[in-house]
Amino acid sequence: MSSPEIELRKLARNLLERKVVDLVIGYEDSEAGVRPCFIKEPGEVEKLVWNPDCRLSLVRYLRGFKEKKVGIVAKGCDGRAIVELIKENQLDRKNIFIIAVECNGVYKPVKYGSSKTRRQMAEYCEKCEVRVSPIKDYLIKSDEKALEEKIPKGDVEDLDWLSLFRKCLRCMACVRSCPFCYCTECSIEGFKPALVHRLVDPVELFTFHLIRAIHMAGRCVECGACESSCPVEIPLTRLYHELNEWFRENYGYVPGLNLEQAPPPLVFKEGEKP
Amino acid sequence: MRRVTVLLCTCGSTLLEKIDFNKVSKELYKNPLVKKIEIVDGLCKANTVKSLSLDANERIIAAACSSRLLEAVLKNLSNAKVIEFVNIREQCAWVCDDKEDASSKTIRLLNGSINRAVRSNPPQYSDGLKIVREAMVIGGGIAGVRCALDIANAGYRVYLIEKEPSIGGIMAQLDKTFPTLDCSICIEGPLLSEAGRNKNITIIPNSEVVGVKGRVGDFRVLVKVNPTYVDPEKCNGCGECANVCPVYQPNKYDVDLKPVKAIYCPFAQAVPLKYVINKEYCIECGLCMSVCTRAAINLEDKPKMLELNVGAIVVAVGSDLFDPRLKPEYHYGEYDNVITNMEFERIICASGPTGGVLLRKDGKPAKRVAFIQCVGSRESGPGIGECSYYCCAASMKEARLILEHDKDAKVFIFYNELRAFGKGWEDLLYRRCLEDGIVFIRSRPSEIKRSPNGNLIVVYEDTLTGKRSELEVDMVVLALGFKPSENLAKLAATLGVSVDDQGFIEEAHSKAKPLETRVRGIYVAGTCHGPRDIVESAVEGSAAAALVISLFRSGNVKLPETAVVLESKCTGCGRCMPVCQYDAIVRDGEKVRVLESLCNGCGACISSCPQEAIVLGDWGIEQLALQISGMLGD
Amino acid sequence: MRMFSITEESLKVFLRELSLKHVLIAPFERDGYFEFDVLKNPDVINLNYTNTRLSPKRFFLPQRQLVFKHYPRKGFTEEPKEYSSFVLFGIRPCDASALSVLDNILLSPPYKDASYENRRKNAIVISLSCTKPMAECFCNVFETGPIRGMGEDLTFTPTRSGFIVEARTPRGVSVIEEFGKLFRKADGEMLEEYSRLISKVLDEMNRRLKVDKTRLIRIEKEAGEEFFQLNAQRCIECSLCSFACPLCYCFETEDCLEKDSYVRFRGWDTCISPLFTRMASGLDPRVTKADRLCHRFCHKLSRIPLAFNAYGCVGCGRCVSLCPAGIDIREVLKKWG
Amino acid sequence: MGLSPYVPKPVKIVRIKEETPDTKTITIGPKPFDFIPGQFAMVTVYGVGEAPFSICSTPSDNNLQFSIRKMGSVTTAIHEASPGDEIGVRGPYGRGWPLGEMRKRDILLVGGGIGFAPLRPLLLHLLENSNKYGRIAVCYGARSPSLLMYRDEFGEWMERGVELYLTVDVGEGDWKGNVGVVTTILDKPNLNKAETIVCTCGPPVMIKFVLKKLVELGYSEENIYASLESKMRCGIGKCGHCHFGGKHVCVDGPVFRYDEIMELPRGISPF
Repeated sequence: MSSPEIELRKLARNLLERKVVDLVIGYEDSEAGVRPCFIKEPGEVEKLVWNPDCRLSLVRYLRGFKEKKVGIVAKGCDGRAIVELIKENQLDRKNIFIIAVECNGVYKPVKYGSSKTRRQMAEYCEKCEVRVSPIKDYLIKSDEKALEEKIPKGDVEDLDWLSLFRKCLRCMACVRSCPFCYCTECSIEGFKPALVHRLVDPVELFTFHLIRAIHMAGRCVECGACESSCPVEIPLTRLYHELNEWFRENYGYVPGLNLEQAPPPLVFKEGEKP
Repeated sequence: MRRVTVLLCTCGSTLLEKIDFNKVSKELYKNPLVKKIEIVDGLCKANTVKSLSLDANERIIAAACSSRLLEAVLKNLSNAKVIEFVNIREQCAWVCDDKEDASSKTIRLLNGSINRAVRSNPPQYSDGLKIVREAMVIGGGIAGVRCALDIANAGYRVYLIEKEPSIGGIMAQLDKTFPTLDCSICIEGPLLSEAGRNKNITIIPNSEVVGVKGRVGDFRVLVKVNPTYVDPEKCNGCGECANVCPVYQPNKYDVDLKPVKAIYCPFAQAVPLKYVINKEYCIECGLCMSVCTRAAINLEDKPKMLELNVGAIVVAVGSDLFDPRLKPEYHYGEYDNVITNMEFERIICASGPTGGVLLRKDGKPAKRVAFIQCVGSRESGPGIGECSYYCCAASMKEARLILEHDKDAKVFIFYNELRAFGKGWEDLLYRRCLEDGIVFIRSRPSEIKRSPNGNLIVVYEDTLTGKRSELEVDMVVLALGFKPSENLAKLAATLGVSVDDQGFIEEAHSKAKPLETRVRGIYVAGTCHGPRDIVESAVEGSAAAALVISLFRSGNVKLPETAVVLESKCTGCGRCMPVCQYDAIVRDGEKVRVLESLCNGCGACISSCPQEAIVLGDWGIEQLALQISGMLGD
Repeated sequence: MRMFSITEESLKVFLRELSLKHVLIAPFERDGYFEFDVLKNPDVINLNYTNTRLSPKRFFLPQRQLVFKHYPRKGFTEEPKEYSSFVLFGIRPCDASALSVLDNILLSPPYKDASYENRRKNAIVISLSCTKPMAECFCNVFETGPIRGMGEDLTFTPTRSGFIVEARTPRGVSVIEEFGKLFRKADGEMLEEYSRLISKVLDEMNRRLKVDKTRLIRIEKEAGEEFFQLNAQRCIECSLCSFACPLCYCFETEDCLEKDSYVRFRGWDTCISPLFTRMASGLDPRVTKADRLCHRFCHKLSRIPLAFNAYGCVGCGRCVSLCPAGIDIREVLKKWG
Repeated sequence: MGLSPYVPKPVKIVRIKEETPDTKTITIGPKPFDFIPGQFAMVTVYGVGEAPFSICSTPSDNNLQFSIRKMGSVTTAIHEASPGDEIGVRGPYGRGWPLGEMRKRDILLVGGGIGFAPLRPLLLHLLENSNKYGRIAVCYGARSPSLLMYRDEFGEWMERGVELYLTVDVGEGDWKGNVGVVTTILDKPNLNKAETIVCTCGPPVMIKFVLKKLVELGYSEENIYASLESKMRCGIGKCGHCHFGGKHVCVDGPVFRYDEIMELPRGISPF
């Protein structure tokens, strides 16, 4: 057991015993791999783990506990997601106890039937510049070095997005795992005929991903939840990263870094407002 | 299942040669949503429409010319609530090269509209909303005063908001008006005092509009009244206070040329004729308080906020003049005798600082005077790009005033294009000027130099002869162009009206709706929407008044459909709120809600909502997506 | 005797000839994962694969398929045409078993799912036994593998000296007859190795997870709220488990407009979605996530067994591996089995 | 193939009648199939969608009728249709009312609002064959008098010997009848309770309280039947939408006996 893990359990026990929080959302180990867990009793804290397989962002669960005080294990990207969501009125800072864990990157998941067994660091973690959550109530430092494995990088244009999107099953795992997809009804799911039909049409997959990419632009914190959940491994974060870069260049905005800075689509400069 | 009737208009057979109507109707008839197709030769004719015997509940696609004309005709004659218009004349027949292209474009556009019409619902108007039959006029210049008087005389209350202590505007500062050289204040003065006396007009001087809420017929305007430190209810304008005041200040009315006391009345004909204190200069010695028999002075005066409920607003705030310092080659503010035309007006005015004698700063009379036109207009520099309208006539008028005062004076006018297009301008101004020996030089002088004796030397190239030369004069008058006033952008933003690329207020339509803005119930008059002269400003004041009166007489207003937030879908992310320029979206618990009275149905919020939680009539993703897919043909 | 053998060389010839005569769908490797697709060149077939990430059910129940096209002007309704025959080579016994379960459900009288029946009728399914099951696999629980499945026509099992081939259906026998020269009768030694292999692999899997499947019927009555509540908290309501499952067959329909016709499509749906049971009136008999999750497991483990005498799970382990939230059907098996 | 059970048969709308402000009864014909009262059919509005509706006309009628309340996209589209329009139907599906059980017995029909639609074919069928059955009583309630369906037929029913008890939640206009939920009139019919077959349909809440009340009043549990509703896509037990606790509403229902309803998981079962 690593020392951050010991520290995490100690903290969680403390928080729950002193009733600082009603529950702690963290990761536990199971036969099916590392998965989210919801610790309500101090006795359960020994379940908590912290390792490079803790990849699914826990932030999306926060909205389910709106009235409760929740402790959450947050990587750098998760913290950034919380920042953005607070700005979008989806979360209340005072109900969240952020247990920031210093993150050295997570492993790319090895999925069913993979021919590869070697563990690799996820590509989006390499681009990550924020290893610790920008807002936090407690910081657990890492005692390990960053994961070494490097993946050759490519330009976003190099990918054949059309054929990548064609693989998409529209299973919605990207949408459902994303901390930012909090719409009560996704644009592409309603009953009425809309831009994207409910049943998968190969052409509309492209529309779906473009709609999603545009909704993510300037918001995505590149936590990689979508990409790691994707059954056909569409490198979605690469696409969103590119859009984020555009935002950074044009508006100087990097999502999730500070609570004060309003997202560019919400700000009208002098004379810009019609 | 709704199905549609398609009316194909051949436009009196003129479209036959560009559109293959048989092919179009054959193709369209494949579409299962089409109930019937009628080819007619003039949908704009009452007989044609009547012969179609359309049902009021029918969904109709009118493929013809512009909906501008047809909408009224079809809606009146058929009572149909859902009509989609497809302009196959301008958009297909006239722009496509060959018949095949035009026909296939027609088919595509129609297929899109068929899809749309099937999903459309009859529009819902909220009828009979209340109208507050009181108006607000912002700005007390000639346009505003004229407008306020006309509305008041029709029997409606008017609030006249003026930022200065007195109404009057630029016209009150002028000496004479062109082309007839009548005394300016003698014309405006009676109007001002009439406005002051009119029981229906409430003049609120020293005030500005800081907030507007509501919609046409029911605006709630927040007005900030700045302190004047003299209670206007008590002040009777006797002037004792000014007599004892020990401090002088430059007077804005006299373009800072003639100092007045810190407690002052801007000019003799001011309305209201009340004294005010300029706190920047006041030393709070209290002398005025000691002499004021009515105890009108209160040095502790604070700004007041008023909320006025009005049904219509007329913006007549006027404009500012170009700042000549931005043209360093003319050395305004640096060389003593380079003056602006507004300064000239005050100097030449009998009640002005020199008692009407054209004197230089050094006290010598100005015998040789040059006018430079188009300073800050018709240029790509710091001024406005277009002609400033009034200045050719004004300079000619001023040139003639010089000669009226001093027959021996020599006047030169440096012009670019002399524009004397108004009534009497050619005869009363231009020809007289020529007869009087005023020299017109076609040139935009490149520089003004100062000679050792204090005279000015205008450096120019005559563009008619191509000759470069220099002209020595005693005085140079710069004919300044208009520019949008300093606070116009802020006011426009407060009101929700738009400004054009020059910064003037933008009309709803420059020709069809020249005095309406894009906010229903807010009208515009005078130079705040572009350069004008006095006549035109007054005309617009009256015209705007007519619009206000017709709104008040109409009984009720029909409001557009308003946006509706679907509560079940709204996540309260708030992205719609900054987008709404009418501030019609407010937070309601964790979600947002649209204030129906404020919403103008512009639809900006809809596009900002990531999950289509805001709907506005038939402009939803459903209709648009289907229209697009119909056009694309899948 | 329905046991045959084929050498590795002959297998290559068999596949090549198969691909010439039929549409051949077989596994190959792409981007680190295996998938099935129509192969023109059988050389790319990779027989050392574990299993495909997504199940081959899409060849029988496509994610989106036409139900009908109605031409109102012409007044007739067009249905999809007869599907052409194809050979599905190399699917794992668990996935093949899923087909037999689907046969039970979708082809049960009085109504038969015509398009499924048609595809099924036109497909030759050849399975490839698992000799090295993956960590997620638990086909031993439902006896749907690892060596023999239930829905295949032919079963190929690799041994040291080539493949044992078992003809499971008359159609399988006819394939053997068609390519008779490539197959030999399996000799005793091979058969011995075959049965040794079966017990060896089965033992290995039983050591990992052994459940009495007949006891799973209890889940319907004893569906412990807490267990499902706990997992529902985790569940993010993606449809991955259903989409990856080789026998999740629930479908949704959708009507569209085309240029000259009205069209209806059907395609995969998932009971995990909150829209699954919501009626137009807004009534929803199954509101909570826990109810939906419970339904999914109950449907597979107790309701299908009660109604169709087969289990709604074949133990392929896809849902276990792919679930982003780590929801594990094996926990259900352990708890109630 | 031509044999797909999912393909509807196009039929023409013959008549449309406005039943209540939000409900219309459409008549389509000629009837493409025979059915048992209580069965339903899948109705397709081409290009919009398909939904299950109870058949509300009598089996002896040459046409089919459906009473449809405006709710979602399909029902809205039907409300916008006009006679002569083409819609698709397939069916009949599901288990109807237990006609065999009813022989020589008293019968009580309890309906709520639109829920009377599946009871109407039963009532008409019983009246047509009244010699085979005992006394017939109907308890029918709606939110307001204007929402009572088939009002113009009430007189005829009573003439033919039906004991009709009406109630509304909120009275309006010249309503002189009972005000209150339908359970308040369940004790009025004078029937041999132990032997009476009760058939009920309505919103889930109503069914719940009606079933409770019926048992309280002494009706026998094995004689009580209710028709349930659920989202359906196929109507023939393949699509999975109406699968609840081992039962398909489309195949095993929509008519369930009291004990079967109690067995169903909560949600679909009103209990």
